Amino acid sequence: MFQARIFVTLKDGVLDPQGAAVKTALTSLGYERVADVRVGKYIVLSLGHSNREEAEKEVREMCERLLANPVIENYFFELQEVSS
Amino acid sequence: MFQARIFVTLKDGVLDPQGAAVKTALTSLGYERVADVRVGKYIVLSLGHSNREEAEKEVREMCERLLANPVIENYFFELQEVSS
Amino acid sequence: MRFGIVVFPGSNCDMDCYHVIDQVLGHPVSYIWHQEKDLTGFDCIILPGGFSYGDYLRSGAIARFSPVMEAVAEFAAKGGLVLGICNGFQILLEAGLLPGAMMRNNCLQFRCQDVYLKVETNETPFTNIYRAGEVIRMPIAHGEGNYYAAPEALAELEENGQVVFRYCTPGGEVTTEANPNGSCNNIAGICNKERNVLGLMPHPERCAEEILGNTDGKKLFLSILSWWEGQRCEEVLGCG
Amino acid sequence: MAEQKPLWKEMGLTAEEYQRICELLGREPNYVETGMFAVLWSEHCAYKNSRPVLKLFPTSGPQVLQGPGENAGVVDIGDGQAVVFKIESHNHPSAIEPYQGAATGVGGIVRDIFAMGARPIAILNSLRFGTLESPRVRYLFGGVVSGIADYGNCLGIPTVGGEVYFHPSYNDNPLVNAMCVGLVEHDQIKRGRASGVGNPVMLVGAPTGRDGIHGATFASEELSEESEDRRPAVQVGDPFMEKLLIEACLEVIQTGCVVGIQDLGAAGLTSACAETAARAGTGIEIDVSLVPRREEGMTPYEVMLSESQERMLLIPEQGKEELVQQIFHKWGLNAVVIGRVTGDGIFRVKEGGNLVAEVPVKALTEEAPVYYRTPRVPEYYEKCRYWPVERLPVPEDFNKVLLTLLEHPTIASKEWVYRQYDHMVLINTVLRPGGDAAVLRIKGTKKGIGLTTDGNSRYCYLDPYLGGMIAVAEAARNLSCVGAKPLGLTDCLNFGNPEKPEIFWQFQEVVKGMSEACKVLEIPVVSGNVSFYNETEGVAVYPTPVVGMVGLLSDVTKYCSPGFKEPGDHIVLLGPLTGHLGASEYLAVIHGCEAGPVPEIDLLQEKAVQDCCRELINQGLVKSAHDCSEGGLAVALAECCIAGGIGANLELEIEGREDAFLFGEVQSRIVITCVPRHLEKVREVARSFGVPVRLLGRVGGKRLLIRDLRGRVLVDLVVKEMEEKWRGSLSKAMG
Ligand SMILES: Nc1ncnc2c1ncn2[C@@H]1O[C@H](COP(=O)(O)OP(=O)(O)O)[C@@H](O)[C@H]1O
Ligand SMILES: [Mg+2]
Repeated sequence: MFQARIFVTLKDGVLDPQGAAVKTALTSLGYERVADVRVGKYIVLSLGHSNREEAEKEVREMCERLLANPVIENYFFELQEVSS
Repeated sequence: MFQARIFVTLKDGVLDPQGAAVKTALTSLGYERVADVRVGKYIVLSLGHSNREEAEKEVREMCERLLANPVIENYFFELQEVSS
Repeated sequence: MRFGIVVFPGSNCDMDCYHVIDQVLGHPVSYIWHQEKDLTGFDCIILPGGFSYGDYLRSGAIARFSPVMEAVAEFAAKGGLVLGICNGFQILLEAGLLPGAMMRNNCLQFRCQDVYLKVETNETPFTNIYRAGEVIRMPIAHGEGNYYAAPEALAELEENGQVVFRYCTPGGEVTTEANPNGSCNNIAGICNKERNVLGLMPHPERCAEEILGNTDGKKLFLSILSWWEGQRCEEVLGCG
Repeated sequence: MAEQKPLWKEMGLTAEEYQRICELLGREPNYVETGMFAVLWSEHCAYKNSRPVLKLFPTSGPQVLQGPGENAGVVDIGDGQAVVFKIESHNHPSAIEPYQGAATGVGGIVRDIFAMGARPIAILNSLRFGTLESPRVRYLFGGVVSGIADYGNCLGIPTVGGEVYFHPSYNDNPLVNAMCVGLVEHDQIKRGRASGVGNPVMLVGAPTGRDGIHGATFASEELSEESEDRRPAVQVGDPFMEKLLIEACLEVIQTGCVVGIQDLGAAGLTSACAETAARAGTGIEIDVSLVPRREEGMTPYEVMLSESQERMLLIPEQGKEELVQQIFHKWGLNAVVIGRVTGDGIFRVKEGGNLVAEVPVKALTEEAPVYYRTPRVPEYYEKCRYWPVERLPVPEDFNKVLLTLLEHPTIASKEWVYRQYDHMVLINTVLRPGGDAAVLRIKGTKKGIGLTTDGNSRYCYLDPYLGGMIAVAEAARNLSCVGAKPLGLTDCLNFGNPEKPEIFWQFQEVVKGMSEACKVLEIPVVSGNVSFYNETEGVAVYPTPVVGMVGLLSDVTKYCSPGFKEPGDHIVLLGPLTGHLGASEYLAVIHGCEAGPVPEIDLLQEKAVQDCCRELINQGLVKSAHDCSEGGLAVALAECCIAGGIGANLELEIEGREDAFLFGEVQSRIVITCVPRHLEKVREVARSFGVPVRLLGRVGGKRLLIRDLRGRVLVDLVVKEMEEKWRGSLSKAMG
């Protein structure tokens, strides 16, 4: 069994209004050393796979087909074996 | 300079409609070994701090005050030194 | 002319489109459940507004995998008219039937209000009875209408005259202030190269009756009918 | 060792109540049973402190098809059609988690409406917050509004109206009341009744999790430090699930096989089963092991008390189980038989083969305790009433006063709020938010309905009896201004702790005042909700009755809006042209004083003014109409100018203080306009209703110019400038 932790972020160059808003909010709370904020998605999948390669292949597929939109987003993921 | 990678997730037991919808979608796409999906937030902060402890303390504060909603969410983060 | 309105789980402007076609235009129309795979007999397919699958993850992301979408792609490839309104536009983008992607409004809030639009081209089946450059008023209601396309893609859209509607001031100026969501080049609606697929964020079905105080949207539907009449005329009589 | 609190006390029951339960059962209740009694006998479910007082409301009328007691009230609008509506509070959850609290509040009230078989066609929201200077209040306000927006928008039900007031008494305890309106054919009206012994009991919609266990008891307590620890009680809403649930339920109802249907709200399965059986006079037996779960290892107790959202209880005819399941599966939803209707009046809960609870239905419902509290007039009452407001100085610069009032969040435009709500979906919205009331057309007919919510809590604090009257009168007046005849009302009564005699007094007086107004104006109460314990650290919110009202326009094309229309139109006041200082927003904002007598209201006069206004609209004599409320005549005139984008020129005959005249909140007044040639006719109609009528001036120009009869300029402001202050205020405050 595996757990996949997937990170989906906006591509560099795509404006991130949410990140900008969070940055403004943090600055106004006095956190002035925050130079940049990017907000993305964190998706955790619990997988019933027993084979790492297979799991990896499928997670990649899921990301490309559904979980990220390649026009605006990048993704990467970490795969971890877990005991059931 | 540091980079903080913050992960905000719904507390266990709190309904995650997004996760449920994504799981249904993945299942109907044929990924039947996906047992569970949780969707959270992934926030990356670029920090101007030079001191790790200080950075850590401030990130924790930002999470509690703004970035996570303690009523329904948990958070954790990783701090990494980066060259400017 | 026969219209079909696709119903995804979470569609909510399906009934509104139905009403306009049935009661205002008086044309045959039926709902198409998202599991349907056969679109024969339809002349125009509408993907209505709403929140398909709750718009969880990204708007339109899950709906594009509905069985009906394959049929819609085929239908479009054969030249059938496809109109995506609001969530329908988002689904068309996710499905790759139109280029680009939709992001959250730059104000980070849902916006429901009237906007002014410049009809950039009347050379489409959806806009042929508007004047090119005409300024019209239409309601929007969305949280993710911030249209994005990479610079090359955007240039291509502009070059091909695929930008159909742009947010503007009541006087017709295309300004940042007139843009309710931060979309690239103030884009409110685009069509494909072949011009038979249109996606737009504003809701023409919400301004097609006198009692609602605005009929600017009715012309979009009338354009479709007039284009259809023209087509049929060509087919049947070989005229045109 | 610290003494362990007994279980029943832990769950919020009193010693006497527990005693009574033992008597009713003839034994001690077990753990699950104690929990069931605790929630059903909570204030939230049992109305134990309010029931005797609520009896004062008139609830009948020829148009009433269903009064209080069901999931929502129903009134006839002709042609075999009816409107279904109800308002409900979600104050406590919203104070803890504003976004989800408000969202689930909308979800809950919408379920009440389609539980009656009606398609929901509109949502309204009545909100009260503290002052926007506080970051916490801004967080609450922002969160509540986006929670309402996201939920309603996703459902595709337009949020067409509401109100927002800001006052320090709500700093820690905001009020979030949501109202839903549905449309139904008479023969499709459903009720929450578990009738027909042997009929299956089905649970449909979302699976059950550990959400909000004991939410009902939570809503029946004051907020304190400890409330924070109860945070896991907060539920998360899933509007997508609810949308599917609406469509599936309405589709099943269409088939005609539904005997009873009930939403699962506070106290979840326990209350849904008990209430449906009680209404039908039957019993019910369910097996918790059949309930679809979201989490593992849930105990029967947790399943029975879970307040997971987006679930309904359905009682179809025997043999129709598969039909129901087919429809629900099509929409991707669960529909599971969990039990059946019995004839023995017992609510029996099993887990597989084991009996886990067995209680007479009536013991849970009808036998719930009723408390007759004794009222006491609070000390502040006399003091505030006789406070010499007339000694306050008259300001020099009325322009400045007017601009300050227009910019005050309570009076300023609420566009920042309602532009986040989809208020047009379903394409019925003829008059959008921002007017006195929303107007919706009824497709396929000539008819329209008007919708509004109202309630001025300062009046209710200073004089609850008058305040209650005015709340009803103002709601009706708002409807009359758009041309709709009031049909019925729903109320949400938000008060502090009713065990305190002063609070109970406020409550009782408000209800008396409302009842009196309902009788005279002939508007029955058809549904409602009470929210007590709106207190923080022992301090109560202002007594806040919210009136939600529905009216009928027989010809929707005749609706009227507040904005001035054309230069040259005459501006006419229906109702008295006098001044009054007490209890006004003006005193509070400009002088920091909340005191003085509340404006008197003569209900017969009120009725005449409203009847007259509607008659004028009906005859097509009126081009605009707007009532005078917070900020008085001057603010009303400014709003008419802003809405119309045009100025006005007026000459007023003023006696006494100018400020009382310009900004005082005298009741029963409507500003209308008409073309000059209709003026005589307008006068004639007004006279025939016995309504004072006075020509104030003319529409035109770019400024609002108000002079007295001697020609002295009192107000002279450019409309654009007023508009900027008024429209920009909330966005500015919210950043
Ligand atoms: N929370 C809200 N949601 C939707 N509409 C609102 C809200 N608050 C105010 N409005 C709109 O603004 C109008 C004016 O508000 P308000 O000044 O409080 O009205 P009134 O004093 O006539 O009751 C309301 O009738 C309503 O249409
Ligand atoms: Mg009003």
